[in-house]
Order: sequence, then C-alpha cells, then structure tokens
Amino acid sequence: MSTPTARPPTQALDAYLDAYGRMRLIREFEAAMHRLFLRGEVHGTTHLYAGQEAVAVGVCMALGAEDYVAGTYRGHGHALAKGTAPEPLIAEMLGRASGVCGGRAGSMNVIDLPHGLVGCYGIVGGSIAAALGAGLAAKRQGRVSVGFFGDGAANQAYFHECLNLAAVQRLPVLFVCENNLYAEFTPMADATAGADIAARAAAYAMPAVVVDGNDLWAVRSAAGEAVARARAGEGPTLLECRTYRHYGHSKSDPAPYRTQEEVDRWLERDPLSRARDRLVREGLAEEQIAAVEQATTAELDQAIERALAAPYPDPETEAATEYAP
Amino acid sequence: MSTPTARPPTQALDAYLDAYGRMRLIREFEAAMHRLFLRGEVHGTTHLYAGQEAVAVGVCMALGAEDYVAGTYRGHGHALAKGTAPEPLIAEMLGRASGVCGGRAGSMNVIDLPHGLVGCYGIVGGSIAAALGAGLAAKRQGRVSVGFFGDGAANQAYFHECLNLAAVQRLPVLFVCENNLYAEFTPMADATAGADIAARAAAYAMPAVVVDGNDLWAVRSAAGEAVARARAGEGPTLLECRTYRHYGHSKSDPAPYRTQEEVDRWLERDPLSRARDRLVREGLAEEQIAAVEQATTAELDQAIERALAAPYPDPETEAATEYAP
Amino acid sequence: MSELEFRVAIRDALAEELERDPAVVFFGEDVAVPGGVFKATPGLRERFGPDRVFDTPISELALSGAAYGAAVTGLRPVFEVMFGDFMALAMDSLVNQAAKFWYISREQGTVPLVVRSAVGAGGRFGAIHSQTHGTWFQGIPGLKIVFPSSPAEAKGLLKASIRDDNPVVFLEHKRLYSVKGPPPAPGQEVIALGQAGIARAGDDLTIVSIGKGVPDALAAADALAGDGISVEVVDLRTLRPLDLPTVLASVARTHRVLAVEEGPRTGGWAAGLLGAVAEEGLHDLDDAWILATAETPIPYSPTLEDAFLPQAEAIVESVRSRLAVEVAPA
Amino acid sequence: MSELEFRVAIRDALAEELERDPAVVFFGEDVAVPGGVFKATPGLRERFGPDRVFDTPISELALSGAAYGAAVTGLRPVFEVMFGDFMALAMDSLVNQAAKFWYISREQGTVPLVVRSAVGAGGRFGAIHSQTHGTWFQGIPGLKIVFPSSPAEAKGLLKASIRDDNPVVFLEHKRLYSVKGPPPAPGQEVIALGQAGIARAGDDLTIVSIGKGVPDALAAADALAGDGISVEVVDLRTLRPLDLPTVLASVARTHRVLAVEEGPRTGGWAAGLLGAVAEEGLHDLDDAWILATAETPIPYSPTLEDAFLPQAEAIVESVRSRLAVEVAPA
Ligand SMILES: Cc1ncc(C[n+]2csc(CCOP(=O)(O)OP(=O)(O)O)c2C)c(N)n1
Ligand SMILES: Cc1ncc(C[n+]2csc(CCOP(=O)(O)OP(=O)(O)O)c2C)c(N)n1
Ligand SMILES: [Mg+2]
Ligand SMILES: [Mg+2]
Repeated sequence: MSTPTARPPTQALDAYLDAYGRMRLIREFEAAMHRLFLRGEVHGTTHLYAGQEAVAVGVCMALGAEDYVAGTYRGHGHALAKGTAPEPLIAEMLGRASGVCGGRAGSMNVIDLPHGLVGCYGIVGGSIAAALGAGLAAKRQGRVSVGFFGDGAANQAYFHECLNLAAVQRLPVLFVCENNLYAEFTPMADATAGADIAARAAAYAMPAVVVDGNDLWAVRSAAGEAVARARAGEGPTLLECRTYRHYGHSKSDPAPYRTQEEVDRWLERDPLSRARDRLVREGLAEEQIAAVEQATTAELDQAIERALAAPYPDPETEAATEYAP
Repeated sequence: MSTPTARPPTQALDAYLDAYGRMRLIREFEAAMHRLFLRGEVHGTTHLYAGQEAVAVGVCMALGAEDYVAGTYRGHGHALAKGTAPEPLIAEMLGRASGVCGGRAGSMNVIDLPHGLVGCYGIVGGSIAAALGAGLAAKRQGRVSVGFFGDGAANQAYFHECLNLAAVQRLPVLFVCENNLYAEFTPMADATAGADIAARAAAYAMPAVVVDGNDLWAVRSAAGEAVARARAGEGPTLLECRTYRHYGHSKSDPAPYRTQEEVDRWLERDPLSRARDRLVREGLAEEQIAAVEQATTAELDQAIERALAAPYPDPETEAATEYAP
Repeated sequence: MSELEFRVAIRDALAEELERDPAVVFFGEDVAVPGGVFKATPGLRERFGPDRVFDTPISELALSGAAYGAAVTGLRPVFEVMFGDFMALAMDSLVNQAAKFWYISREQGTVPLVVRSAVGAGGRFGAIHSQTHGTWFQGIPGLKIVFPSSPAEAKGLLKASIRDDNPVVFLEHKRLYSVKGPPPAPGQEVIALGQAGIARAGDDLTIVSIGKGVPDALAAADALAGDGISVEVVDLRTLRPLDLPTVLASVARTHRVLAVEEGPRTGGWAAGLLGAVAEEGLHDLDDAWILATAETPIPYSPTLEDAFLPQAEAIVESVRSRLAVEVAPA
Repeated sequence: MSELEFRVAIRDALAEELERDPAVVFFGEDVAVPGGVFKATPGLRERFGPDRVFDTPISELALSGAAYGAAVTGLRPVFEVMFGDFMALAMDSLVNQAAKFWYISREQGTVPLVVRSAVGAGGRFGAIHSQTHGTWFQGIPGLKIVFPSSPAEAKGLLKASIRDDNPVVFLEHKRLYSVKGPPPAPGQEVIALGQAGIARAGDDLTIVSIGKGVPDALAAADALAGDGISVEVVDLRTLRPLDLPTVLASVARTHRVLAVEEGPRTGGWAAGLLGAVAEEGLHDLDDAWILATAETPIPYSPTLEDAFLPQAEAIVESVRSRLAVEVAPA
C-alpha cells in the first residue's frame, strides 16, 4: 500500500480548471439543496457531499464518458462529476416531473444511465455490488467501472463478497472508499476493527492506495493508475480517500459528535480552496478562474430557477408500469 | 501470523489418549454413516468428517463442557468432539425418534445444547454467526465460543461481518477455519482471492494462526493459546487448520477433481495414524491404545445397533408446536 | 393523564424490560450513543451501560446472527435494523437459524430475540427506505410479526415481544413515531401476542388493518358514520400468528370485509387474510375486497407518494364506491 | 418422439439462449466445471467458454449484485443460487436494486436477469435445504416468479425468463429434476410469462397449484375421477404476475376451488389467491379451501416429511372430506 503525493498534472491544466469548476458546481449545488430543504422544497432527507468534491471529480477525471459509476445516497457529487446536468438533478430532488428520474427516485436513488451513472444506492454497500456487476459488462466492453462508498460500508457484507469476486475475476473495477471518518454518528474507528480500510484489500491480494481525498491532483493521479491497471486487464484496485463532510450526516444532523477543532482542521484543508490555490500556483490567471466560477454560478442559478418552475408529476397521467415490456 | 510447531503436551498424556479415542470414534462413525447411507438408512445427503478429526478434537480438548461450539453440515465430528453421545447422533441420521433432535434435524442441522453444541449449520457461514452470538453470551458467562467453518465459508458475508464485529466487541470467540482445500468441487485458490485465509484476519487486526490440522498436538496447543486469550478478555482469534477430507464432499461425490497423488500425499499425513504413532513415541503401551480402540469400536457397534432398533417418529403422536410457550 | 408519544412508548418498553431482566441487551446502528435516527432510544446506554446497550458496525447480517446466537445461549437480545428495507440483508439468520431452532432442536431451547425496524411510506424517503417487510416474513413458521398501531400498543406489544420466547419481527411505522395517545390502560401494560383488537365496533362492514392502517381506518370510519355506514375496525396487531377467529367473528356479524394494506395487493397479507376468511367463513360473506397499493415500487415525489398510499380518504372512497356498486341494480 | 428429462430441459434452455444471444452469461457455485449439484448444467462451460459460464465463490449476495449490475449495463445474466433456502442471503440486491430499477429510473433501462434455484421438500434434505422461497418474494413489485411443473414447461419458461427484460426468480423443484416428459409442443418452445395453463379440464372443482403441486394435483384428479368428481387443474406457472383471470374463469364454471401449496398456509400464495378470487368472484363461489403444510419448519425424518407434504393422496383425501362435509345435512 503506497501513499503517492500529488504529482505534476497528467492532463493539461485546463482539464483541472474544468474539474475545479465541477467541484465548485457541486459545492454550490449542495448549498442550494440545503437551502431548498429548509424551504421545504426538498423532501424526506438529503445527504450532502460538500467537502468531498475532490474525490468524485478527481476519479471521474480519469474516466471516459462510457465508463460506469455507482454512487451512494450521498450521491449528488457522484452524479454531477460523471456528467449529470444540474437541472434534471435538482428537479429530481424537488420531486418534479422533469427530474432525471421523473421524481420517482429522489435524493438517495438517482439513476442516470445515459451518463454512465448506474445508480446511487440507499443501501450502504449497494454501490459496491453495482460496480462489481457493471465490471462484468465493462470487462467485455473495454470499459471500467467505479463504485464509491463510505468508511461504514467497509463493514458491510457487500464489501467482502464483492471485492473477493472482483479480484477472482480480475474485473476492471475501482472500489473508491470515501473515508470521511464517520458512519452517520459513529466514528470510523469504533466500528471498523483495525481502523485501516485500505489494509483490508490485502485480504484479497488486491492493490490499495491511501489518498488525500481533499487533493484533486492526488485523487486524479491515483485513480489514473488504477484505471490504467483495470484497462490493462490487471484487475481491481481499492482507493481509500481520506476526506471529510462539511455538513452533518443528513439534513437533520447538527453533528455534535465532531469537535470544533476537528472541523476547523479539516476546513483548513478544504479541497475547493486548495484546488483553487494550486491552479493559481500553476500559473492560471485570476480572471480565468473567476470566469469559470461565474459561469458555474450562473448555470446553477438558472438550473434551480427552471427546476422550481417545473410541474410535479401528475398521478392521473403518470403511466407507470410494473414491468418492462 | 505465527506457525507454531507441535510442542510438548500441556495436558497429561492420558488426555491425548482419550482424544485419540474420540478421533477414532469419529473415523469409525463416519465409516458407519457411509455404509448406512448406501444401505438407505441415512437419507438425503451426508457430509463426512473423516480426515479432519484432529481439528474438532484438538480444539475441543482446549474447551470446558460449558463452552459453546457451532459446527457445520459436516458436523458429526464437531458434535462427537464436543460430547454428543454416538447413539442419539446416529439415531438422528437415521431419522429415528431417539435422535438427538428427534429426527427433525437430520445430518446437516444437529443441535445438542446440553453439550454446548449450539448447532450445526446447513448454511455455509452460519456457524460463524452462531459463534459470534454465543460469544456475546459467553463473554458475560466467563465462557468461550468456537465456530468451525470451511475454506469456502471465508468468502461468505458472515465471515467478514462477524469477524469484524467480534473484534470490535473483543468477544471470546475462536474462529476455526478447516481449510481442506476444496469447497464442494471448487479448489480453494480458485474462489479465494489471495488464497490465504489466515491473512484475512489482519483486515480486522485479529491474531491468526496457521496450524497443521492433521496434528492433534499442534491444534490443541494453538487452540489452547487462543482460548487463554479469549478468557483473558483479549478477544477473538482466527485459526486456519490445514487439513483434508478423506471422502468426497457429500455422499454423491466421487471427487474426480482431486488427483490420486494429492489424495495419497494427504493419506500419508492421516491425523489418526499420526496421533497413534505419537502416543507410542510418547511411551504409551500398545495394549493401552488397543484397549481404547476396542472400547471405542464396541461403544459404536452397540450405539448403531440400538439406533437401528429405535422407532421412527410417528406423525400422529408427534406433538410439534410452531412456537415455544 | 399525560399523553404518551409513540417513540417514547418504545423507549419506555425497552427501559422497563432492560430494568426487569438482566438478560435483555439492546444493540444496533447508532442506537446507543446517538439514541437512534428516529430518536427512539436516547438515554438507554447511559442508564444500562455499554455492555447492555451498544452501537454496532453497519452489518445487518451479523447483527441478526449475533442476536440468534446470543438468544440460544441465555441472552434476550433486542436489536434494531434501522429501516425495514434493510431486513433483506438480515434475513438469512432470522429465517434459516432463529425461526428453525425451536422446532428442529425438538424444543431443546428457545430463541428470545426481537428485531425492531422503522417501516412504511409517506415520509418522502423513496423506494428503498419506505417498504414494510412484514410480508417478506409472513410465510416463515417460527417467527412472530408484530405491528403496533398506537403508543399504548407500541409499549404493550414491545414488552410482550421482549418477554416472548420466540423470534419476533417488530415493525414501527415512521408516521407513528410522533403520534401521541393515551398510555396503556391498567392491565394493558403487556399485550398478548397473537390477539387482534376491536379498535371500533360497528355493524355494516369490517375493516381489517394493522399499524398505521388502523388510525387511517378509524378516521375513515368516522367519515363513513356520516354516511350512515357503521364500520367495525379490527386491529390485527400481529401478521403471524394471525388472529383469524377475531376477524371471522366480526365478519359473521357485518358480512362485509375490507382489508387495508400499505403494500402491494399481490403477495400481501390482506389477500391472504381474505383467503382465510373465504375458506372458513364463505357463507357469512356478502362482500370482501382489498385496498392496497399499486404494483410498483414506492415513489419519492410527494404527488406520486400521496396518491400511492391507502390513506383515510382513499378508504372512504373505496367503501363508498364498493357499497354503491353493491346496491346498484344488476 | 423421445422424452425430455427435466434437468436436461433446463440445460437445453440455457444452451439455446447462450447460443442465441452473446449477452447471456451463466454463473454460480459449482455450475460450470462440475456442472451443478443437480447435474443440470454440465457441458455449458466447455461449449461457451469460461468467460460466459463460470464458477464463483460462495457469495450469494455478491452473485445477486453482480447479476443486477451486469444486467443494467448490457448483459443478460443467469445465475444459480443452489438451494432456494439460500436466497435469503441474495435478497437485498434483488429486492432493493433489481426490482426497483425499471420503475425508479423512469424506464431508463431494464434488468434482464434470472436467478435459478432448486426448491421444495421430499428429498430428506431437512429444514434448511427444502424450502420454497417463492412467497418471500411474491410481494415485491418488479420481480417475476416462475415455477415450472414439467420438463416442457421448464424449457419453455426458462427460455422466456432469459428473454424477459425483468428480473426473474426461477424455481426448480428437486423432485422434478429426474422427471421425464414430452418435449415442448410446436409453438410452445417459449412460454409467455404470466399465463396460467389448464393442465386438465373438469367441471366440479378447480384445483390450483404450481410446480410439483401440478403433477400431484393431476394424480389426485385421476383418483377423484373414479369417485365421479370431475376436477379441473390450473397450473399457475408464475406466482408474480398472477394470472387471476384464468383462475376466475375456471372457478366461474366449477364454483369450487382448492389451492394446493407446498408451504405454510399463513403467508402463502394459496391464501392470497383465494383472497383475490373472493374479491373478484365471490358470488361464483360455493366453496374455497387450501391444502398447505403445517406451520412448522420442514422435518428431516422420512415419516415426518411424508406426512408433512400435500401429496396426491393428501389432495384426494382433502377433496373427499371437504365435499362430503359440504353435502352433509346441517
Ligand atoms: C444497509 C444499510 N444499513 C444502514 C443504513 C443507514 N445508513 C445510511 S448512511 C449510514 C452511514 C454510512 O456511513 P459511510 O459508509 O461512512 O458513508 P457516509 O455517510 O459517511 O458518506 C447508515 C448507517 C443504510 N442506508 N443501509
Ligand atoms: C450459503 C450457502 N451456499 C451454498 C451452499 C452449498 N454448499 C454446501 S457445502 C458447500 C461447500 C463449502 O465448502 P467449505 O466451506 O470449504 O466447507 P467443506 O465442505 O469443505 O467442509 C457449498 C457451496 C450452502 N450450504 N450454503
Ligand atoms: Mg463515512
Ligand atoms: Mg473446504
């Protein structure tokens, strides 16, 4: 298990500027979800991705449009990183007919096959299984498959059975654990014997990498290597990305179990500002970056406005069928 | 992970003579089951333990009568080693009213609570869960709990979730993997990524020991250390016992997937003859050993005779209830 | 007397049984220190200590197995599977270990365990956090399935479930947690399992339901009284065992039965209940029908979910149209 | 024409569909090199190669998840869960992923997968290798549940299941594997799912069953013909969707219905079917009853297991006594 430090970008800088734009989109999207939830426009519950943007965006930078991603109930970031448009995604949260799933799925279960988002999974560990299965198809299609999951999911049945099977079959799968130190309100170390998720890959003789999940460049480079291995037929990799969620677990959680000191320490390592600083260090002009930020904000504002204007599905006219024909 | 070689007996030699007697009982019991199956007296299917006797007997030597054991569908050896009497066990296989479960359970699902046999489990991995749960009670009762399972079970959901939870709770549990190189007809290495079961304990920061499962002394000593750790509150241990089954997987399996060369190699390491040789080396007289052997055979013959004479349960008079009162 | 909130009734039942019997333990995901995502169990860990009330990893199958193994070796475990939807992960140990033990061991030992879960739709939680898993387990001999409809029942039935020597699948409807009602009546602190209740007496029609369906049926009965239709409401309380005699006795008087289920008609308990009524009481029966949900997963969008659920208004509507149809000239 | 053995019918259906569509893959525990513990699938790996037909670890949940994920990304997986009892371990992915996908994705994609299992009692396999898991899944919208009763049906229904774009739970009764029968009639090579069959026409009584229950009902019908009782046998073929119209049409003529289920009465499909019949066809109905198993796990001992099962003799006995009771003076 090696810990690579950020290395020179393997893609042109504009790819990182673009990625930074997507991270920024996710950050603002989640802030908007939070507001809309408090306004009663987003229903039930919602799990915000803010703070973990570098993971989804960094991994998806290493993927092609045709590759597969399986996300979690904390999946807005996974969807936006893979290419789902903000408007149908917001509309889904709002339960509108124009939602990416017509309002049927909601925040926890978003599916966007046209963009390779196999699904987001309300069952902890479900994304691991979906990625495994997509890997079976991907192997035949020359694609790769990615499953995002949290530290808590590493104690689930799916983790064990699916990593073993993926390794036995040498499937082109990236298992991306977003270790944000908590499963709901339970500290990772209290529920995870050994408290070392990357180390669990050794049980399956699977390579694993621990990555600074708040460093876009580090995630991109680790994901790139794993994707290369997968495409070369060398099988799956486990990436453990150390990161932190800025909000509580879900809408209703003020996160009293986290110390202010811990929160502050992680806010200092905010992936968004770190990415921005690095872009500046790498020589991008302030105006260039600001332009992307303004474009992102404008895109999101318009998406929200359109989504809010969309109608709710009408049960009378909604022609749902139990089965595919 | 350390591999202890057999060390001087920690109990008086007569304990080993007694243990050898039990191994012999199991060996002859299974031969009898095989005959009775072919005669149509044992029904459905049956999985014979012959060849693995040193594991169950060696582990149970390290236990007290009040400790708990969970066995598998290959469980005749686990039951006899823990103290189940041959007659009610045979009667159960024969489906007779005098069976340890009244003929309701059969070969795969034997339960003998009075002897601490929580159960034998037809579900691969089920014994791991039973041992975990018994460990919760055992911790409060000052007892220990043992779960026997095969190499194939190491790929099951139960293995992962239960070892993790046992480690988190520091439960007094021995997880005893009987690695006999095959899961049904599938070679262990073909289904088990990494092909190293003991190594999987590291995923849970759990100590693991690889033991020569055909060496009674080695098993007894490794189990003794694990039991001591458990009683001392130091938590669970994984023992991987390398062994081999003499028969096919189940009644219907001629085991074509094993080479004669492999079978012969393992027969040379037959745990029964090795134990006998060692007893002689340790200074026991031939007559002493022969006496035990004759007593064992006599006990078994009588048990079989009685069991065969017992009536089948009568559906008319059998007062079964769905629920405990 | 002060009102009892459903979630507090659950908490009180747990606390009283933990107090009463040292063999009782309680565990689950985020139930101890955090007190549960539905705030049903705060304070128990502080009161009874981390050996008896503890948080676990996200390992539903292991929790189920741990409860089974502990139950057959002297403990009386109660565990929580947060949402009923997740019971699919915990099923094997319940079905293939816990439910079988008493019978196949020829009564060597009992399996006193309870698994609590939040169930039901209407909370905008979507298709995978809104199911009611009772029917997944209804065909498993050896299990009991309990589903309270009020705070008093929640307390009385949970206490009985914890004292029961058989594995119990205990369902708590999300939309009942914040409901307040009278505490258990004297003598009703523990409600025997397998005994349906008459929630309201009536003469023209028997509505049978369970859990959240009971308050919905009672609200419908009020509205229908205005139409001059006298409705008897039978509260099943348990799906297994099923108290058929109480239902038959009611139908023998009213001659009409409507079963209201929050779940699909095919494979649901409602259809099974009507089948049992038809088998035993066919000649008492003038009419029998089911109000259930559409044969699709549960939708997230408020407009879709509201239309999906058999709420009070839907029950009233169903009764009015069915009875009208009935009296219409052929 | 030469007779077809049930296990060969399964093998032929798999081979023909693997041949027909390169997207079809087949995997499970000991199904490929060993050819399956019931010898249903030997030769497929040799013929179609290890990329399309392969053995797996003992990981039912992962198999189920792998099939789901593969099905939504372009493959048509068929996998085996050796014994239906083990389906409890595979349930989550089927229920919470595969069954939900078509609806909650708003028809973005389909889930063409099939899970085959050996089910049923009578083989002396005991309580945990003899269950029929159909009813565990009957209340799950989005799933289809298929249970053939003959070699011809096994072939025609399995081919249809593999071609179906929805997740299919496919049940194979252990005591049918060695049964031989006529191969599919011309035009019956693929049997549409959701369509019950009339296995025997009759006028006095409709017996509805599925799987092994159908040959048992047919044997009973022969015996009852001797008593002058003309029995119609309806073979459901699928438990979900349920072909109620065919059952109602039959009952409208015979006015009496007996549902025969190898499984407990409470929570079974038989009771649900009678409930649906009562709802739709109450006034056609002179009698309706169920022959099911006792409410206990399945016993191992031959004497107990034989008494436990609703075999042909038990069906005959049940009909004779029920009809006699019926005509007895009040
Ligand atoms: C099988 C299952 N068990 C429990 C839950 C309830 N639950 C939702 S999120 C969560 C915590 C997951 O933590 P982690 O995997 O670390 O992901 P994170 O929320 O931190 O991103 C739990 C227990 C669930 N959704 N699914
Ligand atoms: C959950 C489950 N899956 C599959 C089976 C069928 N089966 C019975 S034994 C067996 C092989 C188990 O191999 P292993 O764990 O190595 O134990 P061994 O038989 O070698 O003692 C399998 C697959 C089962 N009983 N339970
Ligand atoms: Mg986390
Ligand atoms: Mg083995």
